[in-house]
Amino acid sequence: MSDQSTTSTRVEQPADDVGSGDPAVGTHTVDAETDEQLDESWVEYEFEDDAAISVSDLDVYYGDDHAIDDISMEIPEKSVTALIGPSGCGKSTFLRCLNRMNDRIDSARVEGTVEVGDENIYEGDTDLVQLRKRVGMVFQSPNPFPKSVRDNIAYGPRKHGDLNTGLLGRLLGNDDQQREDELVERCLRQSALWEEVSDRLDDNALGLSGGQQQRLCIARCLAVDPDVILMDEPASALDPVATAKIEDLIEELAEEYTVVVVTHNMQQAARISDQTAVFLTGGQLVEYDQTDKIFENPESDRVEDYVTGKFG
Amino acid sequence: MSDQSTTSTRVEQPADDVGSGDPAVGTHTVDAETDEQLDESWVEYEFEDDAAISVSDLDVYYGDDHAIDDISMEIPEKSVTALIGPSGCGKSTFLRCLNRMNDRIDSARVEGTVEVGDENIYEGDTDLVQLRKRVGMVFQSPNPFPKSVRDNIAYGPRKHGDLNTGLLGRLLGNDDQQREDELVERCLRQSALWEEVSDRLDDNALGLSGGQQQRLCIARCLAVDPDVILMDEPASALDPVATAKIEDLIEELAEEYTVVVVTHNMQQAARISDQTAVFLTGGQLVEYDQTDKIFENPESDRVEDYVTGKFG
Amino acid sequence: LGSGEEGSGGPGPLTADGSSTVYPITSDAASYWTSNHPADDGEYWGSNSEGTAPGYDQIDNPDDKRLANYWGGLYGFEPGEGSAPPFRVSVGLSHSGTGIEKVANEQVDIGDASAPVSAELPDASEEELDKYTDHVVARDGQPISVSKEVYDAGVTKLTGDQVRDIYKGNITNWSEIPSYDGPDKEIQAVGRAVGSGTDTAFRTNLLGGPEAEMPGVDVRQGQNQQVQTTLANSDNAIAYLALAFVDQNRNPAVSLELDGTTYTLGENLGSKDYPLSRELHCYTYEGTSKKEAAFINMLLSEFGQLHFVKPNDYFMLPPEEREEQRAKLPEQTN
Amino acid sequence: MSTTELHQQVRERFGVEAADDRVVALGAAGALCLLASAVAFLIGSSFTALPIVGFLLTVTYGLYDYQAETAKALSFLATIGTGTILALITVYLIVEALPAIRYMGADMFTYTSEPMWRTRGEEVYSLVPMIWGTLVTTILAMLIAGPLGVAGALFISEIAPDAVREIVKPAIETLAGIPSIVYGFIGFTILNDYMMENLELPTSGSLVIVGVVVGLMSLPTVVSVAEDAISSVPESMKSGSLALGTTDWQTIKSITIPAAFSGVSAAVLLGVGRAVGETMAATVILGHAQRLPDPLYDVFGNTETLTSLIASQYGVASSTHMNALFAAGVVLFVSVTALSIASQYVENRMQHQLQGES
Amino acid sequence: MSGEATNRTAAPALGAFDRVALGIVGLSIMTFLLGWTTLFQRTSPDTAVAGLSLFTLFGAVFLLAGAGLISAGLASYVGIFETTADQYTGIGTGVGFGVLGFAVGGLVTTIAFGVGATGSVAVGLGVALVTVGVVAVLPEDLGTTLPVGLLSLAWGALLVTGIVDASWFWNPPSLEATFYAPIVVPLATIALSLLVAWSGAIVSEGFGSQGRQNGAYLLIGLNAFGMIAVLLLLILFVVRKGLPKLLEGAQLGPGLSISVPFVTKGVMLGQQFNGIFPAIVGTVWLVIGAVVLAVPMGIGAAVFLTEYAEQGRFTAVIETATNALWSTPSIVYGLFGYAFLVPRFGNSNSLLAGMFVLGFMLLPLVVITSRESLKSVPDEYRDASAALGVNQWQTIRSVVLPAAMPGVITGVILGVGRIAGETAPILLVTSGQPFPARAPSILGSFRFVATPPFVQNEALLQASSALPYQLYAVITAGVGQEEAFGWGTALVLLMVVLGFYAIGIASRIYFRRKLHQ
Ligand SMILES: Nc1ncnc2c1ncn2[C@@H]1O[C@H](COP(=O)(O)OP(=O)(O)OP(=O)(O)O)[C@@H](O)[C@H]1O
Ligand SMILES: Nc1ncnc2c1ncn2[C@@H]1O[C@H](COP(=O)(O)OP(=O)(O)OP(=O)(O)O)[C@@H](O)[C@H]1O
Ligand SMILES: [Mg+2]
Ligand SMILES: [Mg+2]
Ligand SMILES: O=P([O-])([O-])[O-]
Repeated sequence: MSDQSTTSTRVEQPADDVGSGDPAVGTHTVDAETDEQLDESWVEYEFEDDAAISVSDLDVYYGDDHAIDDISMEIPEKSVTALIGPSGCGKSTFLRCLNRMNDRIDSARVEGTVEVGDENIYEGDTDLVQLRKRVGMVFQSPNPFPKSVRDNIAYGPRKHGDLNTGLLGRLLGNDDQQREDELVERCLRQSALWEEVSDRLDDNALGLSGGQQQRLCIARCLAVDPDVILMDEPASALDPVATAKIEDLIEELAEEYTVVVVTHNMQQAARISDQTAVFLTGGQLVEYDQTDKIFENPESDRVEDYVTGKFG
Repeated sequence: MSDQSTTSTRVEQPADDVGSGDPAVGTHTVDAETDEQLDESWVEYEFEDDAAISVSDLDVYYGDDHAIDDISMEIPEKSVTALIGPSGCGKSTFLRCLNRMNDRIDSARVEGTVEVGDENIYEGDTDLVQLRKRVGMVFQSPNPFPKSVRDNIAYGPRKHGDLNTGLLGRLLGNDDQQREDELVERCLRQSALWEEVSDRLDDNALGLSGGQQQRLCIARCLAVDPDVILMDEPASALDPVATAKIEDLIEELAEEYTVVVVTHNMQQAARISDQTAVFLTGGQLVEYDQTDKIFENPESDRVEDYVTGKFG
Repeated sequence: LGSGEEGSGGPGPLTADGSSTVYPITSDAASYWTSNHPADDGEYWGSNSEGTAPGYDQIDNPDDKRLANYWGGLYGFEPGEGSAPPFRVSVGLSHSGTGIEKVANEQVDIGDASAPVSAELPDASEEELDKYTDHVVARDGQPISVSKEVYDAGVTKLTGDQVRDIYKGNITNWSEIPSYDGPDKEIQAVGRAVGSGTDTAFRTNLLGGPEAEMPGVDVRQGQNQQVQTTLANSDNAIAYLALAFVDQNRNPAVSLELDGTTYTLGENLGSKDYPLSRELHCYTYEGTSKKEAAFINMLLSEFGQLHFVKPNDYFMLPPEEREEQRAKLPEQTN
Repeated sequence: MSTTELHQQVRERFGVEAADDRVVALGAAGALCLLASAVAFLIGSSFTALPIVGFLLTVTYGLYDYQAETAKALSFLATIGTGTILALITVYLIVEALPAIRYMGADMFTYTSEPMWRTRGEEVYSLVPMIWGTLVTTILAMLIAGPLGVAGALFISEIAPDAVREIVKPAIETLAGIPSIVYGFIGFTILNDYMMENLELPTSGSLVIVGVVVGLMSLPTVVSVAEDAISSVPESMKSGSLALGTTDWQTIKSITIPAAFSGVSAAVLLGVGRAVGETMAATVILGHAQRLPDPLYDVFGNTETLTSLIASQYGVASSTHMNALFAAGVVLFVSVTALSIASQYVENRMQHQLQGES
Repeated sequence: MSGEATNRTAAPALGAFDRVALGIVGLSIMTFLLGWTTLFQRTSPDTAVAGLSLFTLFGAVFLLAGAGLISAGLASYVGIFETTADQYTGIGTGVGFGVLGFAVGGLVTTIAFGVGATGSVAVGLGVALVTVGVVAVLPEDLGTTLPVGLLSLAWGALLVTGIVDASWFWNPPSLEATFYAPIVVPLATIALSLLVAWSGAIVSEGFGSQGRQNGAYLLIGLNAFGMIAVLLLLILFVVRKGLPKLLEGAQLGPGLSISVPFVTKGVMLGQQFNGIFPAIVGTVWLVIGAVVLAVPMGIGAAVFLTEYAEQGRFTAVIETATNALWSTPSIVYGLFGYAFLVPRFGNSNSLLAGMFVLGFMLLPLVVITSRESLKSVPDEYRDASAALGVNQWQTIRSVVLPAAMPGVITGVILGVGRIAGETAPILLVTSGQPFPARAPSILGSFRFVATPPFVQNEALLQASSALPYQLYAVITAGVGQEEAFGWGTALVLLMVVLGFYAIGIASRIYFRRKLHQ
């Protein structure tokens, strides 16, 4: 990335973070070194101290298709980061890099580093299971399993061996039924669904409404106790009422979790996010800043055109 | 429709139109009679004299589902009318009523009248073939036939017996080949596609890009010489560049045709339409007015919230 | 599952397969065997106040054993539990060629055949043929049978030459037969599957050898039973088949004039000099086991002949021949 | 290959993440056992069961301790097994058929002087009459099942209202379930009689009866496969045509059928496959005369089909005769496999066409 | 064709036009049905309908219909009625009539003038060419009515004048068959009725695209109706023939005990009612064996191919192989089993060999349907599970397989329905006694021994009957005397197989509904 000329993406890093104890963050000094050249308006925006995720020099190819073009950015902890941009610009691809869901696409090739906590997840021996437990994901259309509400939520913990509620558990006497009940209730409460489904925990989840299903998917994700939650257009398949509920929920979740949300809907990004990254075609990150800044006074004209609806 | 209380839909009818020679328009006096009760801001908006389509008391049910709730509106000739509203509010259903494509859905039941020109298309013996020739339709995702570009455009006229270009025509000597060539060229020019495809008229249309395909579908629709063109989110599956082309095209088409466009994208509606109808959930028409009015100074708070992105 | 289920234990079943001509005999015998009637039955086996099964009085059954227990016991088989026989007998239906093939492949214990193995396997060596043990259990006089319509139209008698010509394809229409006075009608010459004993015997006895050509055959059926059905369902058919399958009302047998003698069913058709008469065989392979012997011994007894051969319209073996055949069986245990 | 390399390979093949020698050992043991039992079975040894028990033990232990790896290995084995069965059948059929083909040479498929099939004395095994019989019955069957089947498919997918479709579709599928022997029974007892009586056929059993019966039997196959193809034409294409003011029938003729053409052809090909392979109806209806009808097109005559030849003669056949039956089996197998591959190819082409890759 | 000119509702007299056309359609459907009843000998040429003998009635109807069609076509042509007829009839219809012309021309020359095959083909071709040429360029209203009308008049005249009457026959020199009027007349009537109905349907909608649609839909609808009729007739026929035997000796005992000897007894001496219990048990065991063999293996292969293997040449080969296996004729499996399996399974026909052969036949179907349903499990489920950090096997086991199960189960049930009715393989590898007395007792025959293979089951290694074989046995062992027994067996077999199909189809509908609710 030959900086200034081609891209206006900058990430302000507090000076005390540069070269600090955290080696992972320290290596990404490309952005830090350019700090001096930033104009006033940039300096005003300070990311929080701990970057939950830092991405550097990320490129993704689908076969010969260059879907993500040399992106570096840091995603701060316990806040909502929105990714916006027109269709096909690589938002979903970028998001899927953060928990290596791209591994599931045969043609996808990823270069660069993504650090979650202080571990580069693209290093050889990363344990995918552990990674995905830490970085949960919610998809565009609600995709609960065709099982009961309870089974949906307990699914992850059971598979990870954290809950023994099967026949075996019961036979061995170390039945975790009570722990499971607690977990289910906690997750459903966190995802603001408890009131609506507490009396039908054993019904098939496919019988819920779309909005409820999506919140169930969030609850299911919370059940494995992640640090980061990735959401790819979580409300685009929902009606306005359900959308409003999901938006409220996202804001609440940010108190405890790092949330990264892709959205098509600029108003939504404006409403819910703390910082916003604007992708434009070609997989480039055009601007990344505090949400207010992006929507009120963006650096780049293209971003301005885009957020005011002149384009896209 | 118990008017005032339940709906804010009003259609201003110029006084000289009430009870005028056109019996079809004359029968829809419900709206006309309520004119007196309108406040100032309404009176300022005058639809053109000739309503190409007038809908009154339209209800649509899917089984027991009430998808369109007692809608009446008049769509003026040679202009672009946009239908906007959140997902599932019945925009597509409404649109499909205008050329009776709903007939293809077994569970759909339509009540009320829709007049195209001066004929109620829901009267017993309406000839669907004639109706659909007059009211063309362009769909959300481009759906060219798996035939050559030329065959796609000539398809309608050939089926209607207006072109004899088959083997028989050639044998009998009254070959319409030249007329067909002219038609194909005219339609492709009208749909701003001629430059791009003139040298591959005999290639399979599925080989075109998405945007080209969509313009081809518009050309195909023009070839049967319709009065009205219905478009259901014609650009939602396209990239921004193609979208821009389609938008330009729509504005041009409105010089000759009556265009009704459903769109999800409010900016798009603002850019291209002359009047806008806002549907909100439950199949109700909440407001219908000149586009500027709707976007700058809507009557209803809900509409205001919706168009400013506070909601939906 | 219900009561009809077989019990377990005991020796495996005795299996037979082959000739559809012999099938009625062995199949009836198997049914009797499997039913294993008690000695106070009187109808099927044994004797009671109402009667005595034919041939039973020739049998020395001091312990009043059930049928199969008795015949099995002669060769040392223990009675089955309850009414179960000492071992089951299962008889398949195909034709002689299959029986001879299967018995040699040791797929069955007994190969039923209505033609001698030497005719069935004309290419086989002496050595190979020696492995078969031939048990003749009855005699058949193979009749020529026609459709009822043809019979009624006057064809009650044919000469050997006429039959030969029909099967050689020289005569193809009934009107070419002088005695026929019906409407012009093509002849449907029905044959049996190549390799069936009936076919082999017919070729050998009438056409000159087991490999004689029969270009006149229009339809070949697998089993005698099917030939009978075809005859009954047609109005223009002729066929050679086994005695058991003649039904004068559906497929009557015609008299056959051979070398100046006329052979008629019910008169002299079964006589030893009737050229189409033949022996019905139960072949065993590489010796005869006790299991096989127990069953065949029953067939060769007076009781067996009266119950299984006679009712099926075959000719019983005279006592001295039966003794000859019995001599081929292994020693009885008691 | 060094052990580490082997480990590496096994790990890649079965995704064994934790390098664990025991997994590899277990896999090797299981594979060995299976191989042993396969060999034992092929040579007809009575010890086949021993290695199978060993294999089962290995699998049980594997499922207990290394479930993911074992499951993957088992599913791989199942795949190999499926392939092996096909290979076994193919190879065995061909090997068994070779002696007869060698004995007859090309005459097996060209020899037409009487007798064409003689199993004794100077043996002759010409498959010409059987191939002809199969061909004639198949053509007759397809004359019935092709047009009627496609029309039925159109009715179900395009014309019938929902309520009618709900009845007609399962009913026609059910028609596929009627066993061929039932058709054969009806054909043998009723149709044979009827034809002999009313058409004065000189022989019982004729190709035309088999053709009609087999046509009826392959009808449901054609209907359901063609219906799948027709209803996979995207609704948007049909709507596109209708919105231009064409009638439903015009849309069917000009859009739906051309778009589904490959799929419909595939359906007919599959139907042909069913007709070629139909056994019992032909076996019980026909009169098993291994000769050509005269004149060739006399569909009221009697001859043999490849299937009924096998079914009626397997019992008496040995040596070359048996090999000749296998040759008939090979002809059947090859033609039906070719039909299946052709129909698959045609169907794939339809998928591509609909995606604009023509 | 302008909008106004084509607006048929403007022409008031069209009611009459419609009515005539609908009358013609109605009459021709009547002759169509009567044609079938005559062919099935439910009605005969002498049956009197409305005072006319049947053939005369046919003739009268065709004269009437022919005249009606021709006048309707002419009326439209000269403009007495406004219709939407196209300018030309078109090549398609022309070719259709050409084929008809070929058949009619060829047959008429052969029958009437005794011309040989070459001659009639030549004449037929001539007639065909002329027909195509003329019909294609005729205006549509004439092109769709005149040929049918003329043919109809001709056939009507032949029947009414008695040139073709009940005693007419044609004995073609080269075919073995003789064609008698009681067969030929109904057949020709059926075919011509269809044509007339088609033409009448076109007329009734005033020609044009609507008319053609009407004509085509009528024929397609009749075809569908015909298929259902065939199915119902077949089933009813078997039921009517088989029910008396099935219920022979059946009793409704005290309480709820029902005894149906036909399905609970074998064929035994001294037993009042014989039955097919052993065959039923045989079929049950065969099906169980095949399922046990094929289902785990098939699902396993499908899981590997869909979930683990990279889609490439290997999967393509296996896919081709399974498709080929699926269409391989059953007799080929039978032959393979007879020559390969039987010698290895105790060297006699056996249940076990039957299980293997049927299992082999079922296997490809299980693979195909399992693959289909595994593929149709949305990737979202896999993604969702993967995103929770669950490994692939657990995802397959806990999410993918359960979601695919409905499809697999349905497929297996339908497959079982098919193999349960297979005859050829059973005939070759399992059959023994045609009319057994007792059923094999598999469960009771397990024995443990000290030498390999440690477990023995004699019953498995013995021949058995099965329902389809039982029916075959009736045919081979003499339909004459035992036909009723055969119909009873056919009925039970049909009940078993159609039962499987009904369950399979019902479960598919059930699962689909459940998914959509
Ligand atoms: N599985 C894939 N294989 C090949 N190319 C892909 C794949 N997924 C996405 N792409 C391509 O990568 C580019 C970026 O796609 P991506 O889905 O990330 O965009 P997006 O911003 O999420 O778009 P949208 O808003 O439509 O979801 C696009 O050009 C797309 O065509
Ligand atoms: N074929 C159908 N059968 C039953 N219900 C339907 C059908 N099509 C639409 N509906 C229902 O009717 C309502 C209106 O649907 P419609 O498609 O008209 O909405 P829309 O405004 O076009 O939404 P979108 O913006 O998502 O296209 C919805 O509740 C929908 O679920
Ligand atoms: Mg995306
Ligand atoms: Mg819509
Ligand atoms: O007695 P056969 O069945 O072989 O003729």
